[in-house]
Amino acid sequence: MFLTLVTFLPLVAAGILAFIPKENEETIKQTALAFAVADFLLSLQLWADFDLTTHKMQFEFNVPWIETWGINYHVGIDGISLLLYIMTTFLTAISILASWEVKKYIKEYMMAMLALGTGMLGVFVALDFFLFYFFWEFQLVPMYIIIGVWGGPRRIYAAVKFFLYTAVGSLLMLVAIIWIYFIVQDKTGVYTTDLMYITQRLDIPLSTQKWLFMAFFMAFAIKVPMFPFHTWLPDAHVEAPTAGSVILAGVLLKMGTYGFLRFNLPLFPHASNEFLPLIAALSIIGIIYGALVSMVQEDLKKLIAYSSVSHLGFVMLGIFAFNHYGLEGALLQNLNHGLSTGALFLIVGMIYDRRHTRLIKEFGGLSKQMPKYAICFMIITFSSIGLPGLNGFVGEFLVLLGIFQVNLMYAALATSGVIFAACYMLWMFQRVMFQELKNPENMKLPDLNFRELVLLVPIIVLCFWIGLYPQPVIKTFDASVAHLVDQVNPKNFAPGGAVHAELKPGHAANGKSEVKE
Amino acid sequence: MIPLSHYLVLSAMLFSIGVLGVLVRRNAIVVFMCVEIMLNAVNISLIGFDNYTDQVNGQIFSFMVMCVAAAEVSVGLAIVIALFRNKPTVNLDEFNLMRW
Amino acid sequence: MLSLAWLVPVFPLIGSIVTGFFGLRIGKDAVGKVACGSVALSFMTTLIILAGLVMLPEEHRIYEQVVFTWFASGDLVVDFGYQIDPLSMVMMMVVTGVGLIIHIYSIGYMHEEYSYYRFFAYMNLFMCSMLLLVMGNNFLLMFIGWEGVGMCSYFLIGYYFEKKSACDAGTKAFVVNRVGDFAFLLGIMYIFKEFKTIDFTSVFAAAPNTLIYGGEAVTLITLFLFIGATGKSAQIPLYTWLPDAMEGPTPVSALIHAATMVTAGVYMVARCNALFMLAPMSMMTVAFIGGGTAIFAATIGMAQNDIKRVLAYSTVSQIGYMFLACGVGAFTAGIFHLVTHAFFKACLFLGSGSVIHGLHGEQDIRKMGGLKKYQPVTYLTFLISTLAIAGIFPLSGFFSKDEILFHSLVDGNMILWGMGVSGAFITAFYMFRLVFLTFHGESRVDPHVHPHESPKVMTLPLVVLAGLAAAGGLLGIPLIKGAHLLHHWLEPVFSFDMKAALDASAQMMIKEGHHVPAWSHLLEKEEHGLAMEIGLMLLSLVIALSGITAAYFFYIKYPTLPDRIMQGQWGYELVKNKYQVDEFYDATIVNPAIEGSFFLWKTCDAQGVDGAVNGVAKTIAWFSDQARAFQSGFVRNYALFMVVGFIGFLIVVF
Amino acid sequence: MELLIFYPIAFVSIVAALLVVFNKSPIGSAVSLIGMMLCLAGIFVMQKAHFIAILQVLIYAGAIMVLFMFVIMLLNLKGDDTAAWAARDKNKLLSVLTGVLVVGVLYKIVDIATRTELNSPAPLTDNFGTVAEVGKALFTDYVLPFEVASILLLVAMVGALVLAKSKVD
Amino acid sequence: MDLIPAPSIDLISLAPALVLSVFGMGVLILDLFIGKDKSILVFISLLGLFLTTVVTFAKGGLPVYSFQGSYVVDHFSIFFIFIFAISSALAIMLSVNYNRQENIKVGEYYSLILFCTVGMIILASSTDLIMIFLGIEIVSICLYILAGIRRNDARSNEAALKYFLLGAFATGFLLYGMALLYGATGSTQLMKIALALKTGKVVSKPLLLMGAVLLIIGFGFKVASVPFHMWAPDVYQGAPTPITAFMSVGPKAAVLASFFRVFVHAMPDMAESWILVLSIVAVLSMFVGNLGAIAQTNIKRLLAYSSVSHIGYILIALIAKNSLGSASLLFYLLAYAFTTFGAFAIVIILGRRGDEKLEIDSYSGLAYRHPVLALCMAIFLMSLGGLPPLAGFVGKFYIFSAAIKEGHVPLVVIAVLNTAVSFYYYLKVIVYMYMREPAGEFHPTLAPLSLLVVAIAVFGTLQLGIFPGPIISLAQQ
Repeated sequence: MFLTLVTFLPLVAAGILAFIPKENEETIKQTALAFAVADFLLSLQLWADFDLTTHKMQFEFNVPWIETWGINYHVGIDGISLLLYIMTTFLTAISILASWEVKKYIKEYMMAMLALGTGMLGVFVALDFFLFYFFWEFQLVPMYIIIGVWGGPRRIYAAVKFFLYTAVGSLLMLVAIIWIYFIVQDKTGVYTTDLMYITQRLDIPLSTQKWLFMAFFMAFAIKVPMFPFHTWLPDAHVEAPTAGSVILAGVLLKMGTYGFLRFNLPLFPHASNEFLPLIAALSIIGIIYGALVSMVQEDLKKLIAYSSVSHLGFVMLGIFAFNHYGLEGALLQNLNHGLSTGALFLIVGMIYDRRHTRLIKEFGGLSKQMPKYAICFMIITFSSIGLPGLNGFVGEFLVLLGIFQVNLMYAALATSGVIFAACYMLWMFQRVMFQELKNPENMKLPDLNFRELVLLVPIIVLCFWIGLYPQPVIKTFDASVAHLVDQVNPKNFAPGGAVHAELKPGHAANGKSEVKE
Repeated sequence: MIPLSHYLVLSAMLFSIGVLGVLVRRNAIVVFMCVEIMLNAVNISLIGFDNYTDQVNGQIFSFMVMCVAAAEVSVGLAIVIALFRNKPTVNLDEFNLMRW
Repeated sequence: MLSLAWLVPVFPLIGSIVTGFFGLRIGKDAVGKVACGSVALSFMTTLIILAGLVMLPEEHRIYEQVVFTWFASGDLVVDFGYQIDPLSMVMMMVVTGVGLIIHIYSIGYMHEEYSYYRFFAYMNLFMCSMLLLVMGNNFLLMFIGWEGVGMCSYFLIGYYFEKKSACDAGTKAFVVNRVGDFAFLLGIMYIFKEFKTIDFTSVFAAAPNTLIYGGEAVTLITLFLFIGATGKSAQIPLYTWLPDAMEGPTPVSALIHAATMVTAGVYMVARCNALFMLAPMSMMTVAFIGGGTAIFAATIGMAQNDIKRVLAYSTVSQIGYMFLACGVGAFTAGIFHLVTHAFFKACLFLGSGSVIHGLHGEQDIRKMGGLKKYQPVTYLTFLISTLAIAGIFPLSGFFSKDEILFHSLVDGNMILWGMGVSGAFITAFYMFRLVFLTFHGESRVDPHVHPHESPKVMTLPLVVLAGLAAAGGLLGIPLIKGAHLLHHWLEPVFSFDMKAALDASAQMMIKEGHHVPAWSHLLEKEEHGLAMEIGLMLLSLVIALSGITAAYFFYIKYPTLPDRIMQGQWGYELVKNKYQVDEFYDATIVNPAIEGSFFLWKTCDAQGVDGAVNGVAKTIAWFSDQARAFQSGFVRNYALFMVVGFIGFLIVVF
Repeated sequence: MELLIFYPIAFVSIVAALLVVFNKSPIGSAVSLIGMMLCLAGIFVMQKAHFIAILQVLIYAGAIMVLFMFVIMLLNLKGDDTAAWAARDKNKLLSVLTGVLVVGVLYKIVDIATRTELNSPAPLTDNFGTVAEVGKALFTDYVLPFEVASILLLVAMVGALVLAKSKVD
Repeated sequence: MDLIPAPSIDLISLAPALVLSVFGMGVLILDLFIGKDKSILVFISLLGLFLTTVVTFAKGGLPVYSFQGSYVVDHFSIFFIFIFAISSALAIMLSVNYNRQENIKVGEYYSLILFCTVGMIILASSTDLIMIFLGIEIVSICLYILAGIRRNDARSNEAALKYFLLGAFATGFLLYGMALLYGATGSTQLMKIALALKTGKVVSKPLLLMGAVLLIIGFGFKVASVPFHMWAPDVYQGAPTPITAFMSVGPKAAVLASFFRVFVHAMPDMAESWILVLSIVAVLSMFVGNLGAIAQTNIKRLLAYSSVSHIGYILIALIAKNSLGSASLLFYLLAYAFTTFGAFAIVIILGRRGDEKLEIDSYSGLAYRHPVLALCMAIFLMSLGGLPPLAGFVGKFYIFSAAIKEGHVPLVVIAVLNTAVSFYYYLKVIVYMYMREPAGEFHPTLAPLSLLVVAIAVFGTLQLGIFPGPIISLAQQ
């Protein structure tokens, strides 16, 4: 119940905002921020109460929703989702604060932002296929509106592309969900969309697994985005307002990787193993390709967007290493990417607010004019590069270590990403912050103000924290990851495709009902 | 007795002529007449089947068809008249205000 | 006492934070004091630790201190822990000691700078990272330091960030280093795969029983590690960043690009001696790359006109010697040279800094000359260090270099030795070329510039370093038994039981069903006479002297000769242009990468991948137009379509 | 014997139907249509559906066709189809296609009809097709359709009124 | 002369149709005695619809067959009557203001809607081909008239003419199909047809197939499925907007009910042939509907094409031909009713006399002038697209479930891809409303009844989307 409260609090807040007259801009902003921060604090409480020793879902809440179909409102959280969840509340708060200077339709903006919050949180806690899909699609709309209304000049193109691209994938997933629904019904005679129940019982031949895997893969790979499906991302990032980009990079992309962890791996372990070469190849291409393309970008946001493609390649690779290091690395890298790329977008947004351009060639030598900005930018840049001691490194290392256990070649190719990361980030940093301060327009730029510092400092602190002492974070993953590793271990499924022996009848099966034919 | 197939063939031929008429004529009223040919053609089949199975359904059906035809004609011609008031033509090719 | 170890990197870190964040508020003096003070505290703590270590019995001279678990995943546990043993002790001493001196020097050298605080923040941060590098008890902690120093190096090279060349150099340094790091990371991962741990002690202890002598695993691991080392230590093929790194302020060059950071590779190879010893092929590679770099960089050094660049190439070359030593198994010699090199090269750099300072930023030796009368202290210290690097008895360089040459012949082969010796000749030549052109002869200084001696805060460090450069050789006096202090000190680290390792490998191979090759010859040690050693010493001395003489001949006696001879010679041009290696890399790697990336972006991404996506959209739009076109508005067309549909269905059904 | 009557009537009805389609003047078409309907009434008689045959004459040929004629006269439609008919040439492809289509349909239907094995109707009961028989069915088994048809006619009446009344509101 | 035995007439079964007919005639008569103000007629009509719904539940012990098995009251038909009542009521409510604005002062208007509803009820309850034919004709004739009711509007006329001619043409096919079906099976009653098919007492298989194909054409035309959809955009555009909304929901639902009965109930034993044809129709409908809609600039035409594509989805429910299929059909139609009426209500509200604001670009910036209207419109469009948590999504989910259960995965994949395409044009409208600056002024006619319709539609859309449970249970009976 508490989890539900935390999940829906932003939506409630959005509802409350609707009743504040739109002239009271300050009140609107403050209310929105207050709710977002409150939500963040409440979500921290979840972490405090979290039991690290079990992979089971916690804070579960399960009530029938559409009884005739066996659809439940089933939420819960485990080590895999907990920190993503908290990061979502965190970034929502950050994004709202980052949007303080939004000029037009501030009320609608804040409402969209908060509604988006609930949508994203829901995705991470939903333990029912239907509910998951519900949230998965639900969050599209506010994001679409945010990009489309408050975005840049090509915002409509970007927003529509974002929406359609994601929709195509998720609709295929819908087909797969329904398919699974009937497979389970055939096998157990129970109509249910309960994820926990299905995960334990789904036992399907490899050929079917492959199809289903592909359907889910499409949905998540587009969201991640993996290599050939990534082109919506640069457009969306470039056009989205700052906070939109932060959320997009910080949370939305994570929903894709989360989907792989929550659905593809446990549900189709055999197919996952079969598809490993393909996904590894795509991830590696993504890593290198993203980095190379990023290197020659002229627009800062586009550069960061492509760098996301590269970073998410690491995450995917870690996931498909199927071992403890890889998975934990991937999860950690998820958080890291959220923080550092989110912060990079904030940073770019700050300079954009001042100069109304993001073209690299317009800048140069800014560190002289804006030393505080330079320091923040520098730290985040290095965090993104994966400098040890900052957050990026541990995750990246674990991912690489994980994939190394699988295949030396994969690891070697992926590791080359660290070289390219240095290339594009540093080259960009050099051209923006270093060199001569030539452009007269840049000579009177004000340094960061208090609000902007408040935005960046927490992220920077987190970067250092995760970089220097990630143990609390990794521990949170531990039990769930261990379980997941077990699930995808080829030893645990028979050649025919049977999943695992762990079949506890009655567990998580409440609230299901037979459908009368 | 005349075999059923004779009736069916006649019915089919008349129906096709009706279809052809709808396709090739541009005068709304003539097109409508062609529709009537089609309905009539069907009646032959209906009663032919009746004949074959010794039932009354077909005749009732064709009775209803006549009702329907009458109703359609009254409405259809009313439409044509209403149309003609606004635009004095019944040439179908001149009615494409709405397209694409 | 040893438990104070964790403090050593903490002091500079605090110093860095204080100077970095509050530097502008507390003022320049305070910044200098804080920065130097923190390093001094570090140095003193190191001394205390040294004392503690010395007091331990020899075989127990290893102390591990785990501060906290950095991260753990599955069976991977990475501690944030320190390892104090003789090898890291040596490094800590060098780092904190030389570092302290250079910090003090910097107070004077950087005094005019506005962002003085920034400089010291970076420098302190560098100290912290470097100490982490040498003190870490596992590969990843070493890697933190490894990357940390790289980052600081990046910032310090790009310290004058308004100069594009400085920024470029910084970026280049970082990126090239990353190439090395890439391999280093792979090495670490490989090690973990084989050993399931990355702690130094466990890995090295388990190595002989885990890896087969000369096997694929160990060879790959060591090669990966060595590639990492070539990046950091500027060896072929990744040396190109170091000369460019001279864009940084001179103290930086002295500290990072001469004394400490660039030798980290040597440290790492030496640290992993237990692995390298198992991989003869890698050892050979190390030796040849080292020897090759030594002579290659030296030749480039002959034709450079920038005072710092000459020194930079000299550094590359000297590190080559260190690798040569490591490659032939003479790790002690390598470390010894590392130490002495730290002294004399730091002194040389600081001296050159003093010269530049005195000339208000002039770095071109063609615009110097005759400076010895303006800058006597600088001259003297510079000369001492030059003699040391040239290997003149009894200065430090003589001992360390000679030991390397000796081992390269005894444990290596004639080719390696030949490389070393010819390198030594060239070194002597170009170093004296530098001295002669800078301090001797006619003054070619720009008349507007009035050279002057540097302030005390700069010259004092020079003197200290010169003293060390002169006396450093005492650490490893050859020939006399027991006088080689360093050898004795490092014994516990570098004692590798080859016989046991081979036996273990043989057993593993038998277990795996492989044929065990004959390894017995590896254990035979050639006995060499004292006479040979002395002979070699004399020979190298002669060579050094001949190099100096040559330089004298060319640059003092007949100053016009070089130009006349060299002008238009392709060999000279080649050397002068640094063998066109940078251009080669640009043409084969950098430019294709950038052009390729543009291609990927503009063609593959925009037109290919995105083009496909938009193509789908366009196709749909096209179909949409077609679908619309059917909707002609004519009733009869609609009827026609119905009939067409009807026919279609008939065809389908029947 | 019956075939001798059937064929001529069928032939005439087909010709009349074709005339409806190909007659240039609407009046001509209408007259041909009446002819066709009368022929069909004959066919119905042959099928012993006397009641329907009567209705065919009364309602179709009588009431409905009169309405047609009336409207044609009212709107004074004549000849303006000729130009349109000529314009057909502009769209030759379409005409050819149409023709082919219709022939195709025809072929198919005829094919199916002849392939059915229903060659001889069952012997009919005596009162087949009589007014009494049909009327009885209409008021017992088919009373509902009959009533529904009344609604249909009511609607049509109202509709015709609404659409055709001259007052422009 | 022997008397004809009095037929057994089950008035209770007939009650909904009877009540409504009475009200229809009452409205017709009352119209003669009142003046220009027709609002009393609205009230009476709504009352009639309400009573109809009430008496629908009069019959117990379902299903009940009456009139020799040609009329049935079952859950299926009751649910449909419910849908009809809602759609007619909403249409009438929408009409009030629209008629005032467009100066349509025809009292018969309301009675025609009521009679049309009677036709729909008959259509949905009939299990006899003759009845079905008559039902379809009642519905069609009412619609011909209603489409052309703006007599002095050229578009309205043209719409009526096109609809009428093509409708009559299609009626010919339908009739022929019924005739052949009758001929092949010897009965016009669906149950007997099913029985004949089951026992193999079919006179001629080809004749049957031919009949089925012809029926598909007839029904296909009435529900506007490709390739018999071409009237739909033109007629939707030309007809008065409330009628457009009405047309795209109620009559379509009624025809679908009958479609379902004829094919799924009467011809399950020759399913493989008609499933093939229907699959083609469904796929074509989806593609042509969605592709056609993309290029539209007129909101009514856009919605028309969209409704074509929706027929494509709905036909999947027929193809599934299982119990889930019928339930999903019901649910989908109800969801579609709410959503479509909502969307058209907004269209009507935004228009005013002489400026109907039918071009999509006239919606530019609506969200900033009338955020609530824009939000409602967005909800309806997204529901049409099938986005959770809206009714359209649950409906689609339901239909896809039914199809996947029968193994029609490729069909469903095509459907979802089409859904994705459909998002494009729904989004286009939203883009105009939300992402463009206001181009002109808006003068929405915020009539209370129209707003009530919007409110009901929003409520229905959300209710069916978020808590569809009760309605699903109802549909599954």
